[in-house]
Amino acid sequence: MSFVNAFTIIFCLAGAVFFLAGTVGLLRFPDIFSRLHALTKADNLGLGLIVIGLLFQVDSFSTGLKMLFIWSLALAAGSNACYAIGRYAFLRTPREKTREASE
Amino acid sequence: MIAEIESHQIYAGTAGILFCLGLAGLFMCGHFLKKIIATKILGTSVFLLLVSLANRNQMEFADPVPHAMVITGIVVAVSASAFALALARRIWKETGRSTFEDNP
Amino acid sequence: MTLNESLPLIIVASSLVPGLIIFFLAEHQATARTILNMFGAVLKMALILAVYYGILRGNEYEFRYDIGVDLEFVLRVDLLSLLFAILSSILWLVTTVYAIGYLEGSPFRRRFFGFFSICVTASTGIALSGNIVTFFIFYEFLTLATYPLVVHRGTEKALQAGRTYLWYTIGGGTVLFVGVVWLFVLGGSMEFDRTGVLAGLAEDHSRQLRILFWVLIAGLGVKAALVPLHGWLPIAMVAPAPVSALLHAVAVVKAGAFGIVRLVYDVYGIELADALGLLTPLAVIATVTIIYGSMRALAQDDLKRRLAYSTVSQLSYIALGTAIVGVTASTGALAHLVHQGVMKITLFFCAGNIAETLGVHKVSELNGVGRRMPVTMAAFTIAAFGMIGLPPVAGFVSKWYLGLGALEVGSAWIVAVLLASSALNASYFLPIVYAAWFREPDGEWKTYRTARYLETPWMLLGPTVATAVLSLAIGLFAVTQWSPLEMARQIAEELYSK
Amino acid sequence: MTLLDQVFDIVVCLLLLVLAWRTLSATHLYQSAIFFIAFGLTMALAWVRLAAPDVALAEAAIGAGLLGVLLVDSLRVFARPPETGRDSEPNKPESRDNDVTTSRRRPQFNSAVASVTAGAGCLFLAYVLVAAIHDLPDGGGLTAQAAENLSRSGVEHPVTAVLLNFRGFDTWLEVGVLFLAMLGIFCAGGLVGFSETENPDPPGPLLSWLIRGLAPVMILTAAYLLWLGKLAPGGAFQAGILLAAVGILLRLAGIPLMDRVPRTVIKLGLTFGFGTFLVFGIIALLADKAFLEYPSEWAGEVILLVEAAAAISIGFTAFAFFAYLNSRDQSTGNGDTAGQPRETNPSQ
Amino acid sequence: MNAAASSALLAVLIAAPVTGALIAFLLPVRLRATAGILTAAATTAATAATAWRVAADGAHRHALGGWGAPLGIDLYADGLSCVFLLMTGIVGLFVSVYAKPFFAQPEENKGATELFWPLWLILWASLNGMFLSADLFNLYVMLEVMGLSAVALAVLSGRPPALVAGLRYLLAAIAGSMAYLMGVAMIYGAVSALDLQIVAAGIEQGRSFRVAFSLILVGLLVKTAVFPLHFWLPGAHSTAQAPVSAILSALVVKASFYLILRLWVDVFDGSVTVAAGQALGALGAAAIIWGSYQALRQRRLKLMVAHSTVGQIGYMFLLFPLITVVYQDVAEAPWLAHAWTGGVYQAIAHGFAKAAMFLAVGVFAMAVGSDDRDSTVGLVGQLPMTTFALALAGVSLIGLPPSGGFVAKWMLLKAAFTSGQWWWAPVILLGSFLTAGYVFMVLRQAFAPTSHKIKLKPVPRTMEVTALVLGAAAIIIGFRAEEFLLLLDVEAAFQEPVEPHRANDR
Repeated sequence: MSFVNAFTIIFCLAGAVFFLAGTVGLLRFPDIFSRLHALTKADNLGLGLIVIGLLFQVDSFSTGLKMLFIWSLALAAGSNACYAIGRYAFLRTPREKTREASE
Repeated sequence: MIAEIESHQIYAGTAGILFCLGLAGLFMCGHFLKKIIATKILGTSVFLLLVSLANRNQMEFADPVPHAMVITGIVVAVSASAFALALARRIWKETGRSTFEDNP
Repeated sequence: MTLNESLPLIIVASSLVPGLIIFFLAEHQATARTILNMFGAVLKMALILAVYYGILRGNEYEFRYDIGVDLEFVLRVDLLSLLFAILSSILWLVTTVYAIGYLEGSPFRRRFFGFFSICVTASTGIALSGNIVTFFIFYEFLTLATYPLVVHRGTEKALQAGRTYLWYTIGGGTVLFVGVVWLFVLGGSMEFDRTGVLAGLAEDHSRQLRILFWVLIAGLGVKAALVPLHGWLPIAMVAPAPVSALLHAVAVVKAGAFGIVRLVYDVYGIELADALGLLTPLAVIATVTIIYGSMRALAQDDLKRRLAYSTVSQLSYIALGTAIVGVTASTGALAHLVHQGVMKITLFFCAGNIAETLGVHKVSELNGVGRRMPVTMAAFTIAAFGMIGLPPVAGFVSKWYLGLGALEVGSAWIVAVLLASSALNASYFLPIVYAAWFREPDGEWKTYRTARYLETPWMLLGPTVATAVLSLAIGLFAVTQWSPLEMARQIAEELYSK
Repeated sequence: MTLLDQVFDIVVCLLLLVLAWRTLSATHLYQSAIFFIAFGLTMALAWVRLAAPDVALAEAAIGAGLLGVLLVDSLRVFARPPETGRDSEPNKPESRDNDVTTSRRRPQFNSAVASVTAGAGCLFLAYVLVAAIHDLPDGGGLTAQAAENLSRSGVEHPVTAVLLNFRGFDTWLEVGVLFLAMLGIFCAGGLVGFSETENPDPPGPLLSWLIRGLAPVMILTAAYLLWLGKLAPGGAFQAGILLAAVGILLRLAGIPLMDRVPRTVIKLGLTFGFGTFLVFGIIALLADKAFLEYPSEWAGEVILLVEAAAAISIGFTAFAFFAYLNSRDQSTGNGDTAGQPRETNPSQ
Repeated sequence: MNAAASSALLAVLIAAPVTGALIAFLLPVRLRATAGILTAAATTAATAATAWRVAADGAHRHALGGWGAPLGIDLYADGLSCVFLLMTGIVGLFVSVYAKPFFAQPEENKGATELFWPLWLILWASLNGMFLSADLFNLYVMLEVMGLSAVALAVLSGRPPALVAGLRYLLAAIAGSMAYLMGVAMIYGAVSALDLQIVAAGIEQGRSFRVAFSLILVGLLVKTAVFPLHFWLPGAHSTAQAPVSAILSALVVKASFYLILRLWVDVFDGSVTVAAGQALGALGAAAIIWGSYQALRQRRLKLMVAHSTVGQIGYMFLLFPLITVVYQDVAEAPWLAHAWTGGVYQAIAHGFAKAAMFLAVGVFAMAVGSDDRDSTVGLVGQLPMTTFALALAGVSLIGLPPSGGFVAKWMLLKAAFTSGQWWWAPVILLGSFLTAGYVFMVLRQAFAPTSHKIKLKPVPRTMEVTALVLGAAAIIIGFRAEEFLLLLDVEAAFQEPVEPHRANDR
């Protein structure tokens, strides 16, 4: 088991753990804002780890670049989606509920 | 036991089941949107069958004809669904009916 | 296309073309319409006489046109078709004159005369058709053409009559369609001049041929007004007088009778029909119709309905005649085809005159009408005597030959039927004659149509007198070389010599 | 076929079936829309497993993407009841098609019996179908013929060769279907025109910043995908839909785009792809060749040209789908838009 | 014309209408009608030329894109396709002439009616494509193009009932094509070819082939609106505008019938069983009875004519039981020629008659304002030509001589008798009896003179003339069937025996 494979396995496993955490957060957290929080944070990090893990397996430099590019796109898209949903939810919930949530 | 089931047979079988699911959905669901989704599932199942039958024997590259057919099929199916969607929205706006039965 | 080939087509077209042109004329162009009609009628008669002369000298007239896989449109002139063609062309001329007078100033005349000439085309087509397919095409064509005439008045009653007329004729047409196709399947295109075809199949298909015969009779029976299928005829009397005169006394009803004659003589052949034992049941049906028609005529108070029922009974004489094997009986039947037409059209003209001038429709109101309209009633009396079968008028001749034929073949019961029906005819015609001449008119006559010297406009009176004189002449000069009887005998002899 | 592959395939198939079932049986429309998008993405995954990258791209872009957007947008329409003010209550005699057969509906026999019989019917059909598929003889596919003709087709990637050269007629008709769908949507929409978006709340600053930054990148990627089609999975359809995505995102970011475009340009945009194919076809016919037959020596260039035209036209039409449906609907009454002032009528 | 040029004609048949459609779409609205009619004339001329060439020197084949059969797509024109092409040409030309004044009327010009011409010409191209294409998947795309443009045309007026009926039609059309495509997918999986002839060679007996073919058949039956699957037709055809419903009823329904016939005889003649033929015949019989009976009960004219379409389609399906019999060679089954010509002739005669009837009803509806049956009382006085057209069309539908319908029914009846399957005869007759019922019901209304003269909206004369010409066409083809039969015999499929595999047990 060469060093590279071991390195990939470790990082991919770490990534998988973060994904798992994100999903558990999604199921367990009470309201929409905390779920959003869990999902975007954990999944983006998990994806980053997996991408780094796989960078070593890649055969050509351009594919590696492409994977990093995909990761950055995913980051941008994820955060924007979270912002949009959060904003939509915020505008919809009545006044006192948000105050009580912010205490 | 699992070993000798080829992967294409799994997908071909799923295609058959999906086809019946789509057909049932088309006749059972009342709402226009659901019927349109059902037609898209019907289409997807047919394309799944096409491609899964195609890669039964891998030569230097998979049989391109089914792939081309499926791409064409997807675009045709989506255009038809878009048109159906436009019709359904217009019917809802004009008459408030979202199903074919008379009581809206 | 030699002249001989195109002549039959021109004869049929001679009434179709004027008809179509009339459709495109405007409603007010009455004179143009009359000229067209007259020209068409005269042309047709002249052509038919020329062809008659040609046939006597023995040359052939046949027009053949291929429609589809094995469908052939054939027009052929033989003596039998000539008999019917002459009848319909003469009576068409006479009735056109009558109709022009009768419909003076009424609406929708363009539509009337257009469909009128198309009907005559259809009946001429039936006369000249050379095979079963052409016969069927014109037979159905006649249904389509007569429907607008029956509903011409447009009253609710007319529409109702139209609907019943349609149900009967379309029903009959469909049944005939099955019969014709079945016949076609068995015997190929049944050309009328080659009758032996079915005889060949007699051994193994006898059951099928019997069933087929009765299917065809059912199809033709609707128009020939055989008993169970005659319902439409009295109801269709609601049509204007010229229509009921020409169509329901001559064209439509005769088409059915002519069909039965073709069926028995040319399609099956008299020997095969006799061998299969089809003739006696046919004779029985004809007898039932004769008796039933006369009985119902007795009970009718409305003059035209009484004449209608008398037509139902008189027509079956022809069927009865064909059902008797023998030259004399056949001659009697074929002669009756013409005689009955001429006499019946006179009666309908008279009924039309009385209705049009005095507004009288009921038999009970006819007392003393002879004084008011002597000429019409004279014609009526002549025709009535003919119907009963008294000697000088044509009716007697055909009944005489029918009786003679029946005796030849030894079925005395047919003679008894003839006598009984004559008695019944007398019982429903003579009271009218008696009431008209010998009874005092009860109250003043209201007159609707007057003419300077005559009792009714000449256009109405002329044709009535003409047909009355014709029926008298046919009776008197039956023996001469040019009479319908002579023609009938030639056809019958030719039939039995084949 | 390692064990892991099979397990993965079975999981994907089960996921597909569950998602399809949930989409159809979801109580709330919103749920079924989201399940549908999930179903589309899983489908893309299945295509990858079946070694069909082109199809995966198409499915993800068009199936889950475009149709998903249209579906979610339609939810906005179906969520809001139609204004009752309009004189189109359903039981107006003229509006009810008094077809004697359908108006007197059979009383709804209770749904339990219906669903049971339907279910049994479907199961039986499923069994028959799967059994029939199972013992289909192996036809071997047309790979051999495709391989030997590939060199003459002017492109290296077999799927693009089949799509644009061997079966170019199908692809032409397919671009025609897109054009036809747009005409149909004009008919259904009552031909009022494109106007600004109907989205209730204005987009946030973050979203518009992202989209402005992303747009040029996406256009570049679309061009790259188009060029890539010659030698690897890619091509007109995927590039076209990417262009449409740019348009949709811009529209969501509050730039309606469409109402500033003059009507003739819209019409040209819609017919550009379909027309170019046709023009090449007619040229071939005039040059005594078969319809849509490219001259073999520079077939590659012609294909690229045609593919570019098709990509632009597909992108424009797909975007028009969304823009037209998304635009505020000024048609009032039942379709009598003749009364409407037709300021920007797309097909005048 | 040398062989290459005449085979190029086939491609012209599809390219010409599409070019016309695109030009019409790009032109301003008032020029579209003229462009449309010019394209219609050009396409009809091309169709006539193709039919002439095929009749002269046999079937033509055009390899699209220059590639051969297995890989590329072929257009193939033999006698059968030329006959349907000619019908589409003639009916299409006259409907186009009718449509120009029709859409000029203000009250018919609501909604998106200026899109009529592009949509109609694309539909025409897809119809020609259906009759020419010899590739299973290409036929699927043609079916979709036809379905989409037909629905778009049906919802042109924008009225709610049209929209609902249009959606129902669209969903049925999509479901039908998907079932068809499923069958094609299975066929391709097994035979790995899409060209009809190669597939026909590769088909063997087997349960999966029969399942595939029944899927294709059910899909196409939905699109042809045969009895149990006809739920979408009456609504769609009656709510559409007059020229559109004429196109739908006369042409669109025929395309999928043609495809069933083509597949049944050319491709799947091996795996077709006598029972399947009888089943299709039974469906046809049920369609005849049900459609005609429903037509009798309708209050509105357009609905009545739409239901009559359902009925008349049934006649065409009587063809299948008659040609699917176990026999060795043509000589042994002489009635095949009759059955084959009868069924196809019925389709052609119905095309003309139904188009004429819908156009005539359109004129009535425009003149009176509503197409309710009682509102057409006494119209013969003011609209003689249209009533005459309706009468001619009615005569052909009933099958009274001397019309095309009569020749068709004659041949079907003759085939039914000679082949011993006599039980189709009463169905044919009951159908024509019921048809006579509703045709004369309308005519009786038109002929009944009324006291008051209802004020009619003036209807442009060209509309009446086109209806009359189409009605006359339905009658004229009754006179001259000879050339039609010669054209139909070119590579006639029924020459070689259609013998379903003898052992029906497998």
